[in-house]
Amino acid sequence: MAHSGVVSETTSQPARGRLTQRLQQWLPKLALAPTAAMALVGIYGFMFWTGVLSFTGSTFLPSYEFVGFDQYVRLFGNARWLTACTNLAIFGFLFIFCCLAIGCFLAILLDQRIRNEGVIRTIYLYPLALSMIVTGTVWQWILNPSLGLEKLMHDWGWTSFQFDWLTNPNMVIYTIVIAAVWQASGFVMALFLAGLRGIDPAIINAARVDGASLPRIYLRIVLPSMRPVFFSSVMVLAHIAIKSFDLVMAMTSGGPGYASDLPAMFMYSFTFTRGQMGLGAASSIMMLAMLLAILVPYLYSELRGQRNG
Amino acid sequence: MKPIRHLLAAIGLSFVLSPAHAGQVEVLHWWTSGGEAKAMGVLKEMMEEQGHTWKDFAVAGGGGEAAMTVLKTRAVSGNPPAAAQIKGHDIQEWAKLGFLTNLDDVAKEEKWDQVLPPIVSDIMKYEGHYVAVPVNVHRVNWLWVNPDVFKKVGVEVPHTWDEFFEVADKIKAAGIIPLAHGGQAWQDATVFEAVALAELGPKDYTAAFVNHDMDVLSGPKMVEALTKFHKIRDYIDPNAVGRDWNVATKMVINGDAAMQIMGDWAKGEFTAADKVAGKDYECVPAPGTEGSFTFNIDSLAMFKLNNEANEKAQMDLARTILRPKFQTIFNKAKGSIPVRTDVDMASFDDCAKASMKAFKATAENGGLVPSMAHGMATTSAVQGQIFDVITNFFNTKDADPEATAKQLASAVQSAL
Amino acid sequence: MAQLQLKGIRKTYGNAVQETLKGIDINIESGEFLILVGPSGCGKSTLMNSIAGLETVTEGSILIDGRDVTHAEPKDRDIAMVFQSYALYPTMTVRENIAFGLKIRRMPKEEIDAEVARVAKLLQIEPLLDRKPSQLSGGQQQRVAMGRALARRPKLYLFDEPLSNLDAKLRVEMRTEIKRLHQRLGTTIVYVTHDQIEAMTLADRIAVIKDGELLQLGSPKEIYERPSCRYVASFIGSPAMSFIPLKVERDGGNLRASLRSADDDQMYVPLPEKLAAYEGKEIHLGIRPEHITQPLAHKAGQEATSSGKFRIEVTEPTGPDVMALIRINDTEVHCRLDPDHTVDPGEPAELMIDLSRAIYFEAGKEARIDV
Amino acid sequence: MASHAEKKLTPSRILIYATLLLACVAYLIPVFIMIITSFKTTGDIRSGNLMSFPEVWSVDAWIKAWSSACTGVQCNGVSGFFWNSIKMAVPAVLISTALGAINGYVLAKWRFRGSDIFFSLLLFGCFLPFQVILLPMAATLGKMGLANTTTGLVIVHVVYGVAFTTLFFRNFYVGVPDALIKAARLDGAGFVTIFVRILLPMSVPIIMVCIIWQFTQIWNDFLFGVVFASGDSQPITVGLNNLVNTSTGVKEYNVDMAAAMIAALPTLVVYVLAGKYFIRGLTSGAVKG
Repeated sequence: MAHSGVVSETTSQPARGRLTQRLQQWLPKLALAPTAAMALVGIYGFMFWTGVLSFTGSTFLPSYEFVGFDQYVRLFGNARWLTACTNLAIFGFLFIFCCLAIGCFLAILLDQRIRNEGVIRTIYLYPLALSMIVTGTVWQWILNPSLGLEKLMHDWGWTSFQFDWLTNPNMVIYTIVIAAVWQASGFVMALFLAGLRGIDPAIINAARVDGASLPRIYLRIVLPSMRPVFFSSVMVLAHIAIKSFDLVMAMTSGGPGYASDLPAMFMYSFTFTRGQMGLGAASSIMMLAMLLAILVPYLYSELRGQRNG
Repeated sequence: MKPIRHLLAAIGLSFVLSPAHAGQVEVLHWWTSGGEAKAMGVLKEMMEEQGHTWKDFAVAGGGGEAAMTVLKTRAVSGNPPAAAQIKGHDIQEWAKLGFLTNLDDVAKEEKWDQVLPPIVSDIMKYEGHYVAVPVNVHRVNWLWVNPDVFKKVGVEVPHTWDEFFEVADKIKAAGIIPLAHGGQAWQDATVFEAVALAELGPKDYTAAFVNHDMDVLSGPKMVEALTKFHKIRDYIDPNAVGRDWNVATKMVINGDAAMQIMGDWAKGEFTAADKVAGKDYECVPAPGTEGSFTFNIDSLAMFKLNNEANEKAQMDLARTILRPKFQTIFNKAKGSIPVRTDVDMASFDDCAKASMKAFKATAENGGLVPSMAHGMATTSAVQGQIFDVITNFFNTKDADPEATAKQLASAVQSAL
Repeated sequence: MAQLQLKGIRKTYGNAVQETLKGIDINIESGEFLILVGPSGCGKSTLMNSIAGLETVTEGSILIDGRDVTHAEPKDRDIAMVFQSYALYPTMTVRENIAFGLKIRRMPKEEIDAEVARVAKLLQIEPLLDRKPSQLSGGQQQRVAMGRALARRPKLYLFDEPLSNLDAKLRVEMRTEIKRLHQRLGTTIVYVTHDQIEAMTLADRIAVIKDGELLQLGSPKEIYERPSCRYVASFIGSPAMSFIPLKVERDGGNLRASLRSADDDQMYVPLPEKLAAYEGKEIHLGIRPEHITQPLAHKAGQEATSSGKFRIEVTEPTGPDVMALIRINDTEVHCRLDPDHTVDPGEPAELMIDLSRAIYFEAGKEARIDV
Repeated sequence: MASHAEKKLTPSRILIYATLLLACVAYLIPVFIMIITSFKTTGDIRSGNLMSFPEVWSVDAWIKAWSSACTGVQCNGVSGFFWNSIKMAVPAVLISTALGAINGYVLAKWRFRGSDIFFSLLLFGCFLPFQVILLPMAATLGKMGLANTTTGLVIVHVVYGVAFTTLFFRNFYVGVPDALIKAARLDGAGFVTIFVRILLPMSVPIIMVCIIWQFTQIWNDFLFGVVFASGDSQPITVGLNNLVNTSTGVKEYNVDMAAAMIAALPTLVVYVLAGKYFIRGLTSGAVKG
């Protein structure tokens, strides 16, 4: 049907009913009102305020002396911001890609009628329960050359083993990818597993009868039908990537130098510790712009898809 | 229902019992490492002795980054703490925005103008009125030395950078880390500041980091300073990244490393490990900075409150901080020297005595300079830009000192 | 029981350009069983929802027993509905499902119990009362859904394709059961289906809807025998009515048309005089399969019947009949043959065409020519 | 789900099992390290390595972390912070879940002109970097007189959690047949009755998902906790941070790890006990497009 709501939109004809009837009509909107108010103030009001700040020369605390696009010009002349953006691109891509690949792969394996599936699932999922602060602390410890993996290998007799990514400005961003993937890939696995369970077994059986091999069935038939799961995962992961703050803070504090800086860290440090609130606001507006670039096409396809469905 | 009634009764009772003048002081600080926390504990006890309640508001980590964020949000929400650990330029900024309260009455009563050196009291004043209380004076340009290591390797403690590199080579050859370091931006800057002070001298140091003279910032001396600074990379261990300063100090204490360039708060760590100055460890001025004193003054800024009892407590806090008794106990625990020049130094250790001597001497001869790395020299914006350039330079293997000097100048320019 | 009047019902969704309902007028008498049929997307479900009050109409009014309920809430219309998906509340037992509406209406507990018992007995679902819907078979769920509707003794029952989710055998059983219930309780029912056999067997009257328009409203017999337009004619009846193009000619005093078989054998059939206006023009002849048969003795010699030889292309035995496909005037035509009278595909057979029930359409037009 | 038919151990199945087990090890190692470290003594940590078992299993570090480790000036361990977190997380989780359920119900079953746009705009809230809102939120809470109260912190978590809970519930309710709502309306049930009597009893799986998700998010949050809570109402993450950063030279890794484990324990327990409901809930519609 073209229209999937239970109740059609209120038509132009006014209700001639009694008060209770009108109340019934208004109840749904009334029920949304608290959330609407919260979103209006807490999301859009504050966003607007930040937008305003980005056009001011605010330094230490907000001020309202307008300077036009100065802050944006400065932002893009700032080497650290460019590093942060590059890092986000590397981190975001690798993080999303690895999580999807690992999560999907493990989900398919788990879908093969595995014994003790519940236990294994829980093991994959539990890192999500940890806070990024804890994850960061532990991984910092494991990857630290003098305490962790490298020392362990040396102790075990593999003295030529070297793993110094954490202290190497060119490689440090990858250590953050490792920790982040460790934390989030189990969740992606859960999403994919949920998706796999929703697939009609008849389709797989049909493909089997047609003589397709199992890997081929997954590659050609099952995975393409998991598009919604795929999208949900990308959305969740993208938002983790863009918001990544605690993890970097706990693992590297953006170092060595500012080699592992990310936009969220940049924004935080300029707004709150550097006394350059205007610049910080400009950077957060840029972050929102990046988000929009990812989100708008998604929401568009999402909502349009549902209307058709 | 019963427990609630009990609770209400208890609350009511506590109001009745507490002395009428007693208030609450909430103090926001990031003194959470061993010596510091102990020193803060002293203040807490002294306030409680006066019948006030101490509400500890510690925000650890990041050299106060998190604490500043918290302070700003608290101030914006109209609910600042009574006192907060704010220093240097930031005091002026907060005062300018009208957040800070006037301490002139207490100051007059306690004769602060007479007992504080002008260079200290100037920082505490906004438009001639006291708005903050100095707690201590740190000397930043110290080199901490483990004498056992030097004895074992058979070298002398260095007094210039050239000597430093010579000595460091030998120590390194002996399989010991020459310089304990923590790879955090402010620690990088602390070391850089020491090198820069040695190369530039106090006058040009001030020109560069306080007055932001572009010619000095990008000049040949700065290039030389950067070159030496970069060379230090070879004498630290690769695991320095992200290491906290006190962990680095511990390496010196344990003999894993020979030296550390760090402010005298490091002494708190030595003391906490039962080490004695002059015997188990030595403090010498950082190479080439013998006649200079890079100061870092911690202070508590007092915020405007709207509760009389709490205001009273706040004034008592200000008073207590500058009393000689607290100054002595606190600074001995923290490793710094008192801000009052009239405090009896007899019970202090050798390093503190030396520091006080240097403080007084350099105040006379112009060798007393504000620490750039600790927010004494310039605004946090400029400081941040310098940090970015310095730390990136230090962490890049084949960085070009000349280009970096130019970059430094333009980075400072952009934040002005 | 109640009477239902629909007056000029129009419905346009949101900012859609197309109207979903284009002015529907139907009067349903008390105790009448009305069936709405039409292809999917024709608006019959929208009409149903509008009657129930689940959707508002853009224009027109709905009256139940003379009371205007156009803007009344669904619960104030005293209507019950049985859904295609049954829509049983999954977390409630069968008993609770049936009692839910009664509880909401604050009926005393004893009365609710009595009512549930009555309905359960009526539908023979007493053993199921304490089960959850997920523990029931499709047919059982269907009964419970009906039970829920019956429990409130509403003025009007709406059935929205209630049998579509059942397998064929169960569907026939339930069809009979619904018919029996209707006869026994004398309820007013509006019933939506796209199954024309259900429509024919159950309805007192059938409303055929297409593209939001009411094409024809009438008894099953009327709809079957006197369809108002080509669409209704083709929609009702299985296999569908065949439409044969032919040219109206005058031969002497009588109108006639020639029918040509696939083997180019030609025969002439007489046409009614009322088609005189179409002389020399092409018209379409609508004829149902049962009117093309093997020669029948009792019809032989009647004015409207004629015989000819046609090659049988395909045969489909159904048991009681054999459906066969022949070709007349290059058009495929269905006919219904006697299974005892064997014909072989590919072989010619002598067939009798009875035009007494035939209907005629202008070429390329929907409307029927009145003869 | 398909029945667990006993399958023969073919080489390919052995390979599957081996891969799965290898992944298990990879996922478990960090927590394994945390746990064994937390049971080591300080001497043990220095002499042994990352993976070596403690020579003596000691719970001292746990006791110290819970009740006597220093977090700034105070040395009362993280126990106080732990209860603060509970006081904050429980109401925040319940309120945001309840609001999400109502919103999801309206957005799925009572759509009106603009409700889709409302939903999109709300979804965007999921993705807002939270640093952006610190200052304005602080000012707003201050004006409301809720600055530095647990109530204020709860409100912040509700505001920024409701987008996710709404998403979960909406997607779940979209999967509930419309006919059910229609049937209930004909039965005379109104907006509230349908929700309470029909939909809520069916929503157990998604409620589980929401509670688990929200609890994890709120419990693990650091940023809001450090900024919007004052001294004696700070949550456990802030306590952990202060504890880790409060050290006297030697980093007491065993105490740090024990404190980290204490901080992580509630969420870990939730995942281990209720993980299957989480998966089940996801399966029942939370992830559908």
